[in-house]
Amino acid sequence: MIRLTHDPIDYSALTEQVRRPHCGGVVLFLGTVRDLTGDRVTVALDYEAYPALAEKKMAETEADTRARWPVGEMAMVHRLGRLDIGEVSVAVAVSCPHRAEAFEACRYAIDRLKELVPIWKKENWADGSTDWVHPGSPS
Amino acid sequence: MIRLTHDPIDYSALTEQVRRPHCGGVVLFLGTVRDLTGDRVTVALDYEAYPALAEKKMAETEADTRARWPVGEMAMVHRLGRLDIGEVSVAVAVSCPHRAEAFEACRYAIDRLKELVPIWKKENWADGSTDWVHPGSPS
Amino acid sequence: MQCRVKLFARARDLTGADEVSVALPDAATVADLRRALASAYPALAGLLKRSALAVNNEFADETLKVPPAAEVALLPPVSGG
Amino acid sequence: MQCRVKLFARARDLTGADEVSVALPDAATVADLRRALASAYPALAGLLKRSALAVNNEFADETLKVPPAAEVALLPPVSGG
Repeated sequence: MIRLTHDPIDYSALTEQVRRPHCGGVVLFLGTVRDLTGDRVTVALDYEAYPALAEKKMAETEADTRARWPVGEMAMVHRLGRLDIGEVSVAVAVSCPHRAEAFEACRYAIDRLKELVPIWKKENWADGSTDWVHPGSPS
Repeated sequence: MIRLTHDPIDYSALTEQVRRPHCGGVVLFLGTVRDLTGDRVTVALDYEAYPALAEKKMAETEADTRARWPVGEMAMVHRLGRLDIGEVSVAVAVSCPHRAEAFEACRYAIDRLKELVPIWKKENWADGSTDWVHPGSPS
Repeated sequence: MQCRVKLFARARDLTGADEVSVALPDAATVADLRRALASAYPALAGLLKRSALAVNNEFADETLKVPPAAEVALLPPVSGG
Repeated sequence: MQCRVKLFARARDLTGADEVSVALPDAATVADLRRALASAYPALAGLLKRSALAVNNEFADETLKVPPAAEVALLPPVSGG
Protein backbone atom coordinates (compact mmCIF):
# COMPACT_ATOMS: atom_id res chain seq x y z
CA MET A 1 0.00 0.00 0.00
CA ILE A 2 1.41 3.38 -0.99
CA ARG A 3 -0.07 6.83 -0.46
CA LEU A 4 0.64 10.54 -0.59
CA THR A 5 -1.36 12.60 1.87
CA HIS A 6 -1.70 16.13 3.18
CA ASP A 7 -3.08 14.82 6.48
CA PRO A 8 -1.09 13.69 9.52
CA ILE A 9 0.11 10.10 9.09
CA ASP A 10 -1.63 7.55 11.30
CA TYR A 11 1.34 5.24 11.70
CA SER A 12 -0.49 2.98 14.14
CA ALA A 13 -3.15 2.20 11.55
CA LEU A 14 -0.36 1.62 9.05
CA THR A 15 1.38 -0.79 11.38
CA GLU A 16 -1.83 -2.67 12.11
CA GLN A 17 -2.40 -3.01 8.36
CA VAL A 18 0.87 -4.87 7.83
CA ARG A 19 0.65 -7.34 10.73
CA ARG A 20 0.18 -10.93 9.57
CA PRO A 21 -0.12 -14.22 11.51
CA HIS A 22 2.79 -15.80 9.62
CA CYS A 23 5.02 -12.77 10.14
CA GLY A 24 6.92 -12.66 13.43
CA GLY A 25 8.65 -9.36 12.76
CA VAL A 26 7.27 -5.91 12.00
CA VAL A 27 9.52 -2.91 11.46
CA LEU A 28 8.19 0.64 11.25
CA PHE A 29 10.31 3.59 10.17
CA LEU A 30 9.18 7.14 10.82
CA GLY A 31 10.92 10.15 9.35
CA THR A 32 10.22 13.21 11.48
CA VAL A 33 10.97 16.90 10.99
CA ARG A 34 14.16 17.86 12.80
CA ASP A 35 14.65 21.20 14.51
CA LEU A 36 18.23 21.48 13.21
CA THR A 37 19.74 20.91 9.77
CA GLY A 38 23.46 20.93 10.35
CA ASP A 39 23.66 23.89 12.73
CA ARG A 40 20.79 25.90 11.27
CA VAL A 41 17.45 26.13 13.05
CA THR A 42 14.40 25.05 11.06
CA VAL A 43 10.88 26.05 12.03
CA ALA A 44 8.94 24.10 9.40
CA LEU A 45 9.30 22.13 6.18
CA ASP A 46 7.18 22.27 3.05
CA TYR A 47 6.96 19.04 1.08
CA GLU A 48 5.94 18.96 -2.55
CA ALA A 49 5.60 16.02 -4.94
CA TYR A 50 5.09 15.31 -8.60
CA PRO A 51 2.23 13.09 -7.52
CA ALA A 52 1.62 10.68 -10.38
CA LEU A 53 5.29 9.80 -10.79
CA ALA A 54 5.88 9.77 -7.03
CA GLU A 55 3.14 7.19 -6.52
CA LYS A 56 4.48 5.14 -9.42
CA LYS A 57 8.01 5.15 -7.98
CA MET A 58 6.70 4.27 -4.54
CA ALA A 59 4.83 1.34 -6.06
CA GLU A 60 8.02 0.25 -7.86
CA THR A 61 9.91 0.49 -4.59
CA GLU A 62 7.32 -1.75 -2.96
CA ALA A 63 7.61 -4.26 -5.83
CA ASP A 64 11.44 -4.22 -5.64
CA THR A 65 11.32 -4.78 -1.89
CA ARG A 66 8.89 -7.68 -2.23
CA ALA A 67 11.14 -9.23 -4.88
CA ARG A 68 14.08 -9.26 -2.44
CA TRP A 69 12.48 -10.23 0.88
CA PRO A 70 9.52 -12.45 1.89
CA VAL A 71 7.33 -9.48 2.76
CA GLY A 72 3.97 -10.33 4.30
CA GLU A 73 2.62 -6.83 3.83
CA MET A 74 4.10 -3.37 3.54
CA ALA A 75 2.86 0.20 3.53
CA MET A 76 4.55 3.49 2.61
CA VAL A 77 3.02 6.90 3.16
CA HIS A 78 4.60 10.28 2.50
CA ARG A 79 3.07 13.48 3.74
CA LEU A 80 2.95 16.70 1.68
CA GLY A 81 2.43 20.34 2.56
CA ARG A 82 3.57 22.30 5.63
CA LEU A 83 5.00 20.23 8.50
CA ASP A 84 6.03 21.53 11.89
CA ILE A 85 9.00 20.30 13.93
CA GLY A 86 8.49 16.76 15.16
CA GLU A 87 5.76 15.84 12.70
CA VAL A 88 6.01 12.60 10.74
CA SER A 89 6.89 13.21 7.08
CA VAL A 90 7.17 9.59 5.99
CA ALA A 91 6.26 6.18 7.38
CA VAL A 92 7.27 2.76 6.10
CA ALA A 93 5.92 -0.39 7.76
CA VAL A 94 6.96 -3.92 6.75
CA SER A 95 6.13 -7.36 8.12
CA CYS A 96 8.20 -10.47 7.37
CA PRO A 97 8.36 -13.98 8.84
CA HIS A 98 11.63 -13.15 10.66
CA ARG A 99 13.05 -9.98 12.12
CA ALA A 100 16.27 -9.73 10.10
CA GLU A 101 14.22 -9.68 6.90
CA ALA A 102 11.83 -7.08 8.27
CA PHE A 103 14.68 -4.73 9.24
CA GLU A 104 16.43 -5.14 5.89
CA ALA A 105 13.27 -4.74 3.82
CA CYS A 106 12.15 -1.61 5.71
CA ARG A 107 15.61 -0.06 5.43
CA TYR A 108 15.79 -0.82 1.72
CA ALA A 109 12.35 0.65 1.09
CA ILE A 110 13.03 3.99 2.83
CA ASP A 111 16.48 4.25 1.23
CA ARG A 112 15.00 3.71 -2.23
CA LEU A 113 12.14 6.09 -1.55
CA LYS A 114 14.55 8.86 -0.59
CA GLU A 115 16.67 8.21 -3.65
CA LEU A 116 14.00 7.78 -6.33
CA VAL A 117 10.70 9.37 -5.49
CA PRO A 118 10.08 12.89 -6.86
CA ILE A 119 9.34 14.66 -3.60
CA TRP A 120 11.12 17.83 -2.47
CA LYS A 121 11.35 19.70 0.77
CA LYS A 122 11.81 23.38 1.48
CA GLU A 123 13.51 24.47 4.68
CA ASN A 124 11.83 27.37 6.46
CA TRP A 125 14.66 28.74 8.57
CA ALA A 126 14.25 30.53 11.87
CA ASP A 127 15.55 33.73 10.27
CA GLY A 128 12.62 33.79 7.85
CA SER A 129 14.55 32.69 4.76
CA THR A 130 13.74 29.51 2.84
CA ASP A 131 15.68 27.01 0.75
CA TRP A 132 14.56 24.16 -1.41
CA VAL A 133 16.74 21.14 -0.69
CA HIS A 134 18.32 19.66 -3.81
CA PRO A 135 21.16 17.33 -2.81
CA GLY A 136 24.39 17.65 -4.76
CA SER A 137 26.41 20.69 -5.73
CA PRO A 138 24.50 24.00 -5.47
CA SER A 139 23.11 25.45 -8.67
CA MET B 1 12.66 3.00 29.37
CA ILE B 2 12.37 -0.76 29.92
CA ARG B 3 9.39 -2.74 31.17
CA LEU B 4 7.95 -6.22 31.59
CA THR B 5 4.19 -6.40 31.43
CA HIS B 6 1.32 -8.88 31.40
CA ASP B 7 -0.86 -6.40 29.51
CA PRO B 8 -1.04 -5.86 25.76
CA ILE B 9 1.78 -3.60 24.58
CA ASP B 10 0.70 -0.13 23.50
CA TYR B 11 3.37 0.32 20.85
CA SER B 12 1.95 3.66 19.69
CA ALA B 13 2.43 5.15 23.15
CA LEU B 14 5.93 3.66 23.16
CA THR B 15 6.72 5.25 19.81
CA GLU B 16 5.37 8.63 20.91
CA GLN B 17 7.57 8.43 24.00
CA VAL B 18 10.77 8.18 21.96
CA ARG B 19 10.10 10.94 19.42
CA ARG B 20 12.42 13.91 19.85
CA PRO B 21 12.72 17.21 17.90
CA HIS B 22 16.42 16.61 17.17
CA CYS B 23 15.81 13.04 15.99
CA GLY B 24 14.79 12.67 12.35
CA GLY B 25 14.52 8.88 12.46
CA VAL B 26 12.41 6.58 14.61
CA VAL B 27 12.49 2.81 14.21
CA LEU B 28 10.02 0.52 15.93
CA PHE B 29 10.39 -3.25 16.02
CA LEU B 30 7.49 -5.50 16.97
CA GLY B 31 7.86 -9.20 17.60
CA THR B 32 4.53 -10.94 17.07
CA VAL B 33 3.36 -14.48 17.73
CA ARG B 34 3.59 -16.57 14.56
CA ASP B 35 1.08 -19.24 13.67
CA LEU B 36 3.83 -21.58 12.44
CA THR B 37 7.16 -22.58 13.95
CA GLY B 38 8.94 -24.42 11.19
CA ASP B 39 6.02 -26.50 9.87
CA ARG B 40 4.23 -26.97 13.20
CA VAL B 41 1.05 -25.06 14.02
CA THR B 42 1.10 -22.99 17.20
CA VAL B 43 -2.08 -21.81 18.90
CA ALA B 44 -0.53 -19.72 21.68
CA LEU B 45 2.71 -18.93 23.47
CA ASP B 46 3.37 -18.60 27.18
CA TYR B 47 6.15 -16.22 28.12
CA GLU B 48 7.89 -16.36 31.48
CA ALA B 49 10.73 -14.24 32.87
CA TYR B 50 13.10 -14.13 35.78
CA PRO B 51 11.90 -10.58 36.31
CA ALA B 52 14.60 -8.86 38.34
CA LEU B 53 17.45 -10.10 36.16
CA ALA B 54 15.43 -9.62 32.97
CA GLU B 55 14.87 -5.96 33.78
CA LYS B 56 18.52 -5.55 34.69
CA LYS B 57 19.66 -7.10 31.38
CA MET B 58 17.20 -4.98 29.44
CA ALA B 59 18.59 -1.88 31.16
CA GLU B 60 22.13 -3.01 30.29
CA THR B 61 21.05 -3.51 26.69
CA GLU B 62 19.68 0.02 26.63
CA ALA B 63 22.95 1.37 28.08
CA ASP B 64 25.04 -0.62 25.55
CA THR B 65 22.90 0.68 22.70
CA ARG B 66 23.21 4.28 23.88
CA ALA B 67 26.99 3.85 24.13
CA ARG B 68 27.17 2.85 20.45
CA TRP B 69 24.64 5.18 18.76
CA PRO B 70 23.45 8.75 19.41
CA VAL B 71 20.10 7.60 20.76
CA GLY B 72 17.64 10.37 21.54
CA GLU B 73 15.33 8.06 23.45
CA MET B 74 14.57 4.37 23.44
CA ALA B 75 12.00 2.05 24.97
CA MET B 76 11.87 -1.74 25.28
CA VAL B 77 8.86 -3.67 26.53
CA HIS B 78 8.43 -7.43 26.74
CA ARG B 79 5.12 -9.05 27.43
CA LEU B 80 4.68 -12.06 29.71
CA GLY B 81 1.93 -14.65 30.14
CA ARG B 82 -0.35 -16.22 27.51
CA LEU B 83 -0.26 -14.66 24.03
CA ASP B 84 -2.46 -15.57 21.10
CA ILE B 85 -1.38 -15.68 17.46
CA GLY B 86 -0.60 -12.22 16.13
CA GLU B 87 -0.18 -10.55 19.51
CA VAL B 88 2.87 -8.40 20.16
CA SER B 89 5.37 -10.11 22.47
CA VAL B 90 8.10 -7.47 22.37
CA ALA B 91 8.47 -3.89 21.18
CA VAL B 92 11.63 -1.83 20.81
CA ALA B 93 11.44 1.83 19.76
CA VAL B 94 14.49 4.01 19.14
CA SER B 95 14.95 7.57 17.93
CA CYS B 96 18.22 8.93 16.55
CA PRO B 97 19.21 12.06 14.63
CA HIS B 98 19.52 10.06 11.38
CA ARG B 99 17.79 6.99 10.04
CA ALA B 100 20.79 4.69 9.58
CA GLU B 101 21.59 5.05 13.28
CA ALA B 102 17.99 4.42 14.29
CA PHE B 103 17.83 1.19 12.25
CA GLU B 104 21.15 -0.07 13.59
CA ALA B 105 20.42 0.81 17.20
CA CYS B 106 16.97 -0.81 17.15
CA ARG B 107 18.34 -3.93 15.49
CA TYR B 108 21.16 -4.17 18.00
CA ALA B 109 18.79 -3.74 20.94
CA ILE B 110 16.38 -6.50 19.90
CA ASP B 111 19.25 -8.84 18.97
CA ARG B 112 20.85 -8.34 22.39
CA LEU B 113 17.53 -8.69 24.17
CA LYS B 114 16.89 -12.04 22.51
CA GLU B 115 20.38 -13.23 23.33
CA LEU B 116 20.75 -12.04 26.92
CA VAL B 117 17.48 -11.47 28.70
CA PRO B 118 16.15 -14.36 30.84
CA ILE B 119 12.76 -14.78 29.23
CA TRP B 120 11.44 -18.09 27.92
CA LYS B 121 8.56 -19.08 25.73
CA LYS B 122 6.47 -22.24 25.67
CA GLU B 123 4.89 -23.36 22.43
CA ASN B 124 1.29 -24.54 22.74
CA TRP B 125 0.91 -26.71 19.65
CA ALA B 126 -2.33 -27.30 17.82
CA ASP B 127 -2.23 -30.98 18.86
CA GLY B 128 -2.43 -29.99 22.54
CA SER B 129 1.20 -30.71 23.40
CA THR B 130 3.58 -28.05 24.70
CA ASP B 131 7.31 -27.40 24.53
CA TRP B 132 9.50 -24.90 26.27
CA VAL B 133 11.86 -23.38 23.74
CA HIS B 134 15.51 -23.61 24.78
CA PRO B 135 17.74 -22.96 21.78
CA GLY B 136 20.68 -25.29 21.25
CA SER B 137 20.92 -29.06 21.34
CA PRO B 138 17.95 -30.79 23.02
CA SER B 139 18.43 -31.90 26.60
CA MET C 1 5.68 22.00 -31.65
CA GLN C 2 5.26 23.73 -28.31
CA CYS C 3 6.35 21.60 -25.38
CA ARG C 4 4.98 22.44 -21.95
CA VAL C 5 7.18 21.53 -19.00
CA LYS C 6 6.01 21.29 -15.38
CA LEU C 7 8.37 22.81 -12.84
CA PHE C 8 8.85 21.89 -9.18
CA ALA C 9 10.62 23.15 -6.09
CA ARG C 10 13.54 25.50 -6.81
CA ALA C 11 12.92 25.32 -10.57
CA ARG C 12 9.52 26.90 -9.99
CA ASP C 13 10.99 29.57 -7.74
CA LEU C 14 13.72 30.38 -10.28
CA THR C 15 11.18 31.04 -13.04
CA GLY C 16 8.20 32.16 -10.98
CA ALA C 17 6.05 29.70 -12.93
CA ASP C 18 4.83 26.16 -12.31
CA GLU C 19 4.85 25.48 -16.04
CA VAL C 20 6.83 26.88 -18.96
CA SER C 21 6.62 26.25 -22.68
CA VAL C 22 9.37 25.99 -25.28
CA ALA C 23 9.29 25.57 -29.05
CA LEU C 24 10.81 22.30 -30.28
CA PRO C 25 11.28 20.92 -33.79
CA ASP C 26 9.32 17.74 -34.52
CA ALA C 27 11.28 14.64 -33.50
CA ALA C 28 13.23 16.62 -30.91
CA THR C 29 14.86 14.54 -28.18
CA VAL C 30 15.00 15.09 -24.44
CA ALA C 31 18.53 16.44 -24.95
CA ASP C 32 17.15 18.98 -27.42
CA LEU C 33 14.45 19.92 -24.93
CA ARG C 34 17.08 20.40 -22.23
CA ARG C 35 19.05 22.79 -24.48
CA ALA C 36 15.89 24.68 -25.46
CA LEU C 37 14.91 25.12 -21.82
CA ALA C 38 18.35 26.39 -20.81
CA SER C 39 18.31 28.83 -23.70
CA ALA C 40 14.78 30.15 -23.08
CA TYR C 41 15.13 30.22 -19.29
CA PRO C 42 18.76 30.99 -18.42
CA ALA C 43 17.88 31.06 -14.70
CA LEU C 44 17.21 27.32 -14.93
CA ALA C 45 20.49 26.44 -16.64
CA GLY C 46 22.47 25.52 -13.50
CA LEU C 47 19.77 23.46 -11.80
CA LEU C 48 18.81 21.87 -15.13
CA LYS C 49 22.24 20.23 -15.35
CA ARG C 50 21.49 18.37 -12.14
CA SER C 51 17.85 17.61 -12.91
CA ALA C 52 16.03 14.72 -14.52
CA LEU C 53 13.31 15.09 -17.10
CA ALA C 54 10.20 12.97 -17.01
CA VAL C 55 8.11 12.29 -20.11
CA ASN C 56 4.64 10.80 -19.78
CA ASN C 57 5.20 9.85 -16.17
CA GLU C 58 8.57 8.14 -16.47
CA PHE C 59 12.16 9.31 -16.13
CA ALA C 60 13.37 9.89 -19.69
CA ASP C 61 16.69 9.10 -21.38
CA GLU C 62 18.37 11.94 -23.24
CA THR C 63 17.84 10.16 -26.57
CA LEU C 64 14.08 9.72 -26.17
CA LYS C 65 12.04 11.60 -28.76
CA VAL C 66 9.51 13.86 -27.07
CA PRO C 67 6.07 12.77 -28.30
CA PRO C 68 3.57 15.47 -29.29
CA ALA C 69 1.41 16.62 -26.37
CA ALA C 70 3.57 14.67 -23.92
CA GLU C 71 3.38 15.46 -20.22
CA VAL C 72 6.87 16.69 -19.46
CA ALA C 73 8.31 17.55 -16.04
CA LEU C 74 11.63 18.94 -14.89
CA LEU C 75 12.67 17.12 -11.69
CA PRO C 76 15.45 18.65 -9.57
CA PRO C 77 17.38 16.33 -7.23
CA VAL C 78 14.85 14.85 -4.82
CA SER C 79 14.81 15.41 -1.08
CA GLY C 80 11.77 13.55 0.24
CA GLY C 81 11.73 11.42 3.33
CA MET D 1 24.50 -24.70 54.03
CA GLN D 2 21.28 -25.25 52.16
CA CYS D 3 21.15 -23.44 48.84
CA ARG D 4 17.76 -22.72 47.31
CA VAL D 5 17.64 -22.50 43.53
CA LYS D 6 14.82 -20.96 41.52
CA LEU D 7 13.79 -22.93 38.44
CA PHE D 8 12.25 -21.67 35.22
CA ALA D 9 10.68 -23.00 32.05
CA ARG D 10 11.61 -26.60 31.22
CA ALA D 11 13.70 -26.92 34.40
CA ARG D 12 10.55 -26.35 36.43
CA ASP D 13 8.61 -28.86 34.35
CA LEU D 14 11.38 -31.46 34.72
CA THR D 15 11.29 -31.26 38.52
CA GLY D 16 7.70 -30.22 39.09
CA ALA D 17 8.96 -27.46 41.40
CA ASP D 18 9.69 -23.77 40.96
CA GLU D 19 12.40 -23.96 43.59
CA VAL D 20 14.68 -26.75 44.85
CA SER D 21 17.21 -26.89 47.65
CA VAL D 22 20.56 -28.62 47.78
CA ALA D 23 23.12 -28.99 50.58
CA LEU D 24 26.46 -27.31 49.87
CA PRO D 25 29.67 -27.13 51.91
CA ASP D 26 30.65 -23.65 53.04
CA ALA D 27 32.75 -21.89 50.39
CA ALA D 28 31.20 -24.00 47.63
CA THR D 29 31.49 -22.55 44.13
CA VAL D 30 28.93 -22.31 41.35
CA ALA D 31 30.61 -25.35 39.79
CA ASP D 32 30.05 -27.25 43.04
CA LEU D 33 26.42 -26.14 43.07
CA ARG D 34 26.01 -27.36 39.51
CA ARG D 35 27.33 -30.81 40.46
CA ALA D 36 25.14 -30.95 43.57
CA LEU D 37 22.06 -30.05 41.53
CA ALA D 38 22.76 -32.69 38.88
CA SER D 39 23.29 -35.27 41.58
CA ALA D 40 20.19 -34.42 43.61
CA TYR D 41 17.95 -33.88 40.55
CA PRO D 42 19.12 -36.21 37.77
CA ALA D 43 16.22 -35.08 35.57
CA LEU D 44 17.91 -31.68 35.39
CA ALA D 45 21.34 -32.98 34.41
CA GLY D 46 21.00 -32.61 30.64
CA LEU D 47 19.42 -29.16 30.66
CA LEU D 48 21.78 -28.01 33.41
CA LYS D 49 24.76 -28.47 31.07
CA ARG D 50 23.26 -25.88 28.74
CA SER D 51 22.02 -23.52 31.46
CA ALA D 52 23.48 -20.50 33.20
CA LEU D 53 23.33 -19.93 36.92
CA ALA D 54 22.57 -16.53 38.38
CA VAL D 55 23.65 -15.52 41.86
CA ASN D 56 22.21 -12.44 43.51
CA ASN D 57 20.75 -11.19 40.25
CA GLU D 58 23.77 -11.58 37.99
CA PHE D 59 25.05 -14.34 35.72
CA ALA D 60 27.69 -16.18 37.74
CA ASP D 61 31.08 -17.59 36.75
CA GLU D 62 31.76 -21.19 37.67
CA THR D 63 34.48 -20.12 40.12
CA LEU D 64 32.27 -17.73 42.11
CA LYS D 65 31.76 -18.76 45.72
CA VAL D 66 28.06 -18.98 46.52
CA PRO D 67 27.41 -16.56 49.38
CA PRO D 68 25.18 -17.70 52.24
CA ALA D 69 21.49 -16.95 51.66
CA ALA D 70 22.21 -15.93 48.08
CA GLU D 71 19.35 -15.73 45.59
CA VAL D 72 20.27 -18.40 43.07
CA ALA D 73 18.50 -19.18 39.80
CA LEU D 74 18.96 -21.82 37.13
CA LEU D 75 18.51 -20.20 33.71
CA PRO D 76 17.99 -22.47 30.69
CA PRO D 77 18.83 -21.06 27.23
CA VAL D 78 16.63 -18.03 26.72
CA SER D 79 13.95 -17.72 24.04
CA GLY D 80 12.34 -14.34 24.59
CA GLY D 81 11.45 -11.92 21.86
